[in-house]
Amino acid sequence: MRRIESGKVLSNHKLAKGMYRMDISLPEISSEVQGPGQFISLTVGEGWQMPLRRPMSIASIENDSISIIYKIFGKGTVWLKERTSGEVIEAIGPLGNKFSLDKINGKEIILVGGGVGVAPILYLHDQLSKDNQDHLLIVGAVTAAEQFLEHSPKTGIHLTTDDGSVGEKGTVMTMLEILADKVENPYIIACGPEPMLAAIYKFTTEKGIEGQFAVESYMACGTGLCQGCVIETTKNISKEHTYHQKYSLVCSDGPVYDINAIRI
Amino acid sequence: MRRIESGKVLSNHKLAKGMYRMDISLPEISSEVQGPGQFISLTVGEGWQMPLRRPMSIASIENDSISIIYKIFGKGTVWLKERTSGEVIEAIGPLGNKFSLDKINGKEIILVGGGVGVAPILYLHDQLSKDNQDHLLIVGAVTAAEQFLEHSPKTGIHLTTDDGSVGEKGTVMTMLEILADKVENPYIIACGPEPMLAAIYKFTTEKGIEGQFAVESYMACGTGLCQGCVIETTKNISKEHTYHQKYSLVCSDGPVYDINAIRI
Amino acid sequence: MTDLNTTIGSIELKNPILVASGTFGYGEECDEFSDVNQLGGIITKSITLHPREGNPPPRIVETASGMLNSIGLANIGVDRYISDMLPKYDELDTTVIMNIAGSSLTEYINVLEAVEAVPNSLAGYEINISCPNVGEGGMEFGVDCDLTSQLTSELRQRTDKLLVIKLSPNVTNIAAIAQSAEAAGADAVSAINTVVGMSINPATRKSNVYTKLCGLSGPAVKPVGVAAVYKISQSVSIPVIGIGGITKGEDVAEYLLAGASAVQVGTANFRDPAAGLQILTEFHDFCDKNNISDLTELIGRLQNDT
Amino acid sequence: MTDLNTTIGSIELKNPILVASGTFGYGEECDEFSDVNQLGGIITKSITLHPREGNPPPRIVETASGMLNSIGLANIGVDRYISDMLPKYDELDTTVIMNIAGSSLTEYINVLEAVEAVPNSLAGYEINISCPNVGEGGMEFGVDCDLTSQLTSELRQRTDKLLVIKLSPNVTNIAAIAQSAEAAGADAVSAINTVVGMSINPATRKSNVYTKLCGLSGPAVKPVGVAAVYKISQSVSIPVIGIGGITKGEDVAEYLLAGASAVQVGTANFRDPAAGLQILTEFHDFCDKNNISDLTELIGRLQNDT
Ligand SMILES: Cc1cc2nc3c(=O)[nH]c(=O)nc-3n(C[C@H](O)[C@H](O)[C@H](O)COP(=O)(O)OP(=O)(O)OC[C@H]3O[C@@H](n4cnc5c(N)ncnc54)[C@H](O)[C@@H]3O)c2cc1C
Ligand SMILES: Cc1cc2nc3c(=O)[nH]c(=O)nc-3n(C[C@H](O)[C@H](O)[C@H](O)COP(=O)(O)OP(=O)(O)OC[C@H]3O[C@@H](n4cnc5c(N)ncnc54)[C@H](O)[C@@H]3O)c2cc1C
Ligand SMILES: Cc1cc2nc3c(=O)[nH]c(=O)nc-3n(C[C@H](O)[C@H](O)[C@H](O)COP(=O)(O)O)c2cc1C
Ligand SMILES: Cc1cc2nc3c(=O)[nH]c(=O)nc-3n(C[C@H](O)[C@H](O)[C@H](O)COP(=O)(O)O)c2cc1C
Ligand code: FES
Ligand code: FES
Repeated sequence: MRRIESGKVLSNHKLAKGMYRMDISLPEISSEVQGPGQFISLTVGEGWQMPLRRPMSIASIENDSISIIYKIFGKGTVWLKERTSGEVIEAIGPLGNKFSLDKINGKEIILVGGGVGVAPILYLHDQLSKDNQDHLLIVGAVTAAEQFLEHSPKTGIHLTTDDGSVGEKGTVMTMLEILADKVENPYIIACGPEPMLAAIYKFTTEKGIEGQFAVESYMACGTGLCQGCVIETTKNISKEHTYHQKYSLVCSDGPVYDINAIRI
Repeated sequence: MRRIESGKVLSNHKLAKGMYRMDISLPEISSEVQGPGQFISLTVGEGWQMPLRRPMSIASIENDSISIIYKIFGKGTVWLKERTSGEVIEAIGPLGNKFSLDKINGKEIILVGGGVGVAPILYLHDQLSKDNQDHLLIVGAVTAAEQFLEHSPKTGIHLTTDDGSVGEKGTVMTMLEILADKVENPYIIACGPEPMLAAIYKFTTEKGIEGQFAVESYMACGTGLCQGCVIETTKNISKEHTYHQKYSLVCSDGPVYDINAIRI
Repeated sequence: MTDLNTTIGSIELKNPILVASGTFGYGEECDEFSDVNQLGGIITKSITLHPREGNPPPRIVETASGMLNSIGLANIGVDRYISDMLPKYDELDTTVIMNIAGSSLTEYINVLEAVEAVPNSLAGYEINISCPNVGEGGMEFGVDCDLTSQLTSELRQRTDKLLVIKLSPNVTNIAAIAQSAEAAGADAVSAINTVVGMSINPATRKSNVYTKLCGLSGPAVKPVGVAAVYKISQSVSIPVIGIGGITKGEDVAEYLLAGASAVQVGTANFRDPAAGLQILTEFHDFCDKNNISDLTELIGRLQNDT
Repeated sequence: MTDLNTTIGSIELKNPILVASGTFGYGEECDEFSDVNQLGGIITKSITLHPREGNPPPRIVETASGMLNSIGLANIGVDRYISDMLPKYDELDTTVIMNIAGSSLTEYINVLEAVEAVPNSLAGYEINISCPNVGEGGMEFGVDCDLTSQLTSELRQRTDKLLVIKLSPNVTNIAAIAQSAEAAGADAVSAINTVVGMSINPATRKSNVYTKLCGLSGPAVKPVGVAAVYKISQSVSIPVIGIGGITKGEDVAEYLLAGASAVQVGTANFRDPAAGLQILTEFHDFCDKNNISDLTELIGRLQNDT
């Protein structure tokens, strides 16, 4: 069940260039979380200067708190950055669906995260690791300053940077093409900026590889009320909240979709 | 000359119930201040949620800093209350005119401050005290919790409270009528809420007593641009900035007026 | 304790706070957050004759204290509304008003007739003649007195239920349109729908919303809504329902003083799906604090001596 | 370095940022804060035939991201404008445009003729047909195509200087009014003036502004201004000057992309009398960062593939 909850900021610190992590105490919401892919949405700013909440993927859950990893983008994320421990933030969640692992059928999972798309991917990575489920993780960024994980190909963690300053030089695509070739039966789960998803989309479609995307979309409500957050679908995926043939509500039926169910 | 200046909050603390004092380091503006009655105007809030600055009388000047005394009234003053030392606030000033002491001609000055109207009155009180100029001070409030001075009739400081919890029981009018009767040639300088000024207005008009008011009015600019802050005048006071017969700009020609020059 | 009852035509609302069309779905999407039965009423999402996919994304963007939207009347169409939604409304203990949109006179009539033909517990209809998002002409009714009059009287002939005409602020004279609706038999008018607006991303040089022109709502437009209600209520004697930028209890009082008999909460539901109830509580407190015994002491009671 | 020159009719502005009428006085009130000569231009406060006291207070109130005003065209009248102000403008090194308001066709004509009769350095006139605050009829011109056309052509016959018609957003079809102005010989149109709004203090039950109905401005109305400029620029070929809620350099780019050839900064001057220059600096940075060599690369260059 979704809830609205005011939670104390437990910590809020810089992870990498322009990237921050905030832990918020949200016992009610966290007790309802079903898994990686789901998100919460935060009220930002004073009064109604910024009327819309900011959706943020759940990056991890620990005890009663939820962590998000966010990138400074505009006014709202600047405001988030300025919060200090002890301040109270208003959240709604858990929203949306989760990655569905039962579709994987023994294939080898490659997780791909780019930019702030790492948040739900890291949550999934942690979960898979806990379940001792083998998987590979690719995390891309422009330069070393934006990476906060350790490049560790031995344990399956592959960083890429456009300038080669850490990990492999290139984009996540460079690495993905290599790894997808290496493994028998790859299954790709990705989240990141649109150009990255578009490239993966093209790649998987051409190779006939299956997978799932967690996508982003501009949201007014996050709760199915506004019909604002639609993404175009390739087939009538007729999910619970979608009465459309052509569009799906990312906030309620997404943000996780089979790669071939949506148009990027 | 008026200036725009960003200044550090040096301190911000509660003086009494609902009343706060903030000291802001404003070397440029403070070097231009001409005297009590003048005010500064502060940007409040993030972004443009609250587009208009908040005018605040100068309550004192020390070294390079300006103090204001403010009452929690609405969103803007709540925001001010939440500022902590070290934060930067944007001010414009000094604005408006000052009390003109050369009109007093040896009469006995009675200062009257009600509510936040104490700010410019305290500044004037301090100045007169430094100049060893005799004067009486009446400060009114509803109850003791709202007073932050010490009742000290011997040194000419008379507090009043509606409930008698400190100083004289009654309004400033109770005290003013007594004191104005006692002194030979009273001259009244007052600042406070409209009902208080209206009562003083009636009293002084009936008794033929002269004096000055510092008034408040809703301001968009504080700098003479908007024509928003007018007060009705009784005669064409034709000040520098006033091209009207009927109205005067409180921000530029005021906020200090001879009692009989305006309609309250 | 203030009696919060208010009357719109023949309908008694238990309190003056409704949720606005298009901002609360079909009334069931968010029932874990609040008990809709405590609301004065629900106006359901605009329904057209056929299901509509709505406009391509992006459909929304935030602006200073407001938002722009161009949903394009995405809805399930009247058949599914009748089969899937109407039965659910029988269970509710609050006033449900169906909002109807159309791109022609016939479409409005067909939708209304389809619903009139089945037994249901709707209190009535709000007619959206003011949606600025539909190219085909939804807009035209709302800006023209004659069309408004014609549409209103055609619908009036076909229903005895509450008939509310929802007005557009994007006109020279909103009071004249309200008068046309009144003369043609409307029980009430509601105002405002969204204000035409637009937003461009200077970096990408693209419109932030697919249709370019779209509708502004939220606190930014509250003064526009209050002015519209004031002007309308000075010109008609049917009740006015105030809409636009309501986020707190005092906003309800502001609209009532301007002349509204009830209000609708829109954009605020997006931040908090329980906003209506929160606002109701605040409004109740306001009334108690101001010793208001019933709402006639507020409605239209703006003081004239400013 | 971007060339910021822009042309309105026969007038070259050194940059597209002007200050809006009624928000920068007569241009001299705040000269200690900024050098007005760096601005693209100044539009002076609306001038009427006779001096006007303006409306009783309260005249202004803050709203969410905006403000309402009803100054009531307080001004010194054309005679003192000619004697006291015009000589000062000779000294300035920026474009000065006089804004004229009136309550009748004759009044506009008389004001313009009085100024035309004396040598002066004005670049031209902006005609305020859109002030919502004056009861006597200032509003009527702005909402009617025929009156706009008549007023424009009467004034056109009497001046060779720049003639800009300033449009009201409070109309059903702002593009049609712009077309009337264009057909009657206007060199340019500017939009928007303030949006009709109202605000009530629920505690006192009084209007927060004396005249009740008043004009909304500031960031809250930026989407309304951008939409107006877009609609107008799609319908006329004379230049459009964009106004409404501009507070930063990117806002200027947004208006230009929507079709404006220049912009005016209004409410922002009240928070910071040097806002125009600040916005100019930011806009210059934006242009440099986006490798814009001159403004034709921005004006009307909204991308159509959203
Ligand atoms: C399901 C979902 C999960 C997300 N998870 C994360 C995350 O884990 N970490 C993170 O940093 N970001 C995440 N985002 C994107 C994040 O919501 C935006 O970056 C953020 O809202 C930008 O706000 P702003 O005020 O800083 O930017 P502004 O540009 O000032 O925001 C203005 C408006 O645009 C919206 N907006 C801007 N960018 C986006 C975007 N990419 N997607 C959706 N709306 C946007 C904002 O919500 C806001 O309404 C997620 C988005 C969605 C939809
Ligand atoms: C020359 C002058 C000097 C002042 N000096 C002081 C002072 O020393 N201490 C103090 O506490 N207050 C002073 N005030 C009043 C103070 O400016 C307001 O109390 C304050 O602006 C309220 O802001 P808010 O956001 O808390 O209230 P809100 O009601 O949220 O403010 C909304 C708007 O109303 C305006 N406003 C509200 N009350 C007043 C008022 N009484 N006068 C003018 N504008 C008002 C605000 O400026 C703002 O634009 C002075 C006002 C003026 C004109
Ligand atoms: C996302 C969104 C969708 C809307 N859809 C409809 C609709 O389908 N029918 C309608 O009559 N009004 C619709 N409206 C207008 C609202 O009902 C309301 O009139 C307007 O938003 C002003 O109120 P607010 O400021 O409280 O949001 C919609 C508004 C928004 C923001
Ligand atoms: C206090 C105030 C006074 C104004 N006076 C005039 C005026 O005299 N003549 C005029 O044409 N417009 C006047 N306007 C309208 C502005 O010029 C401008 O069109 C409007 O405020 C929108 O721009 P903004 O949002 O940047 O303020 C006034 C606006 C304000 C806020
Ligand atoms: S964000 Fe409102 S329906 Fe999805
Ligand atoms: S506050 Fe603008 S002129 Fe005085």
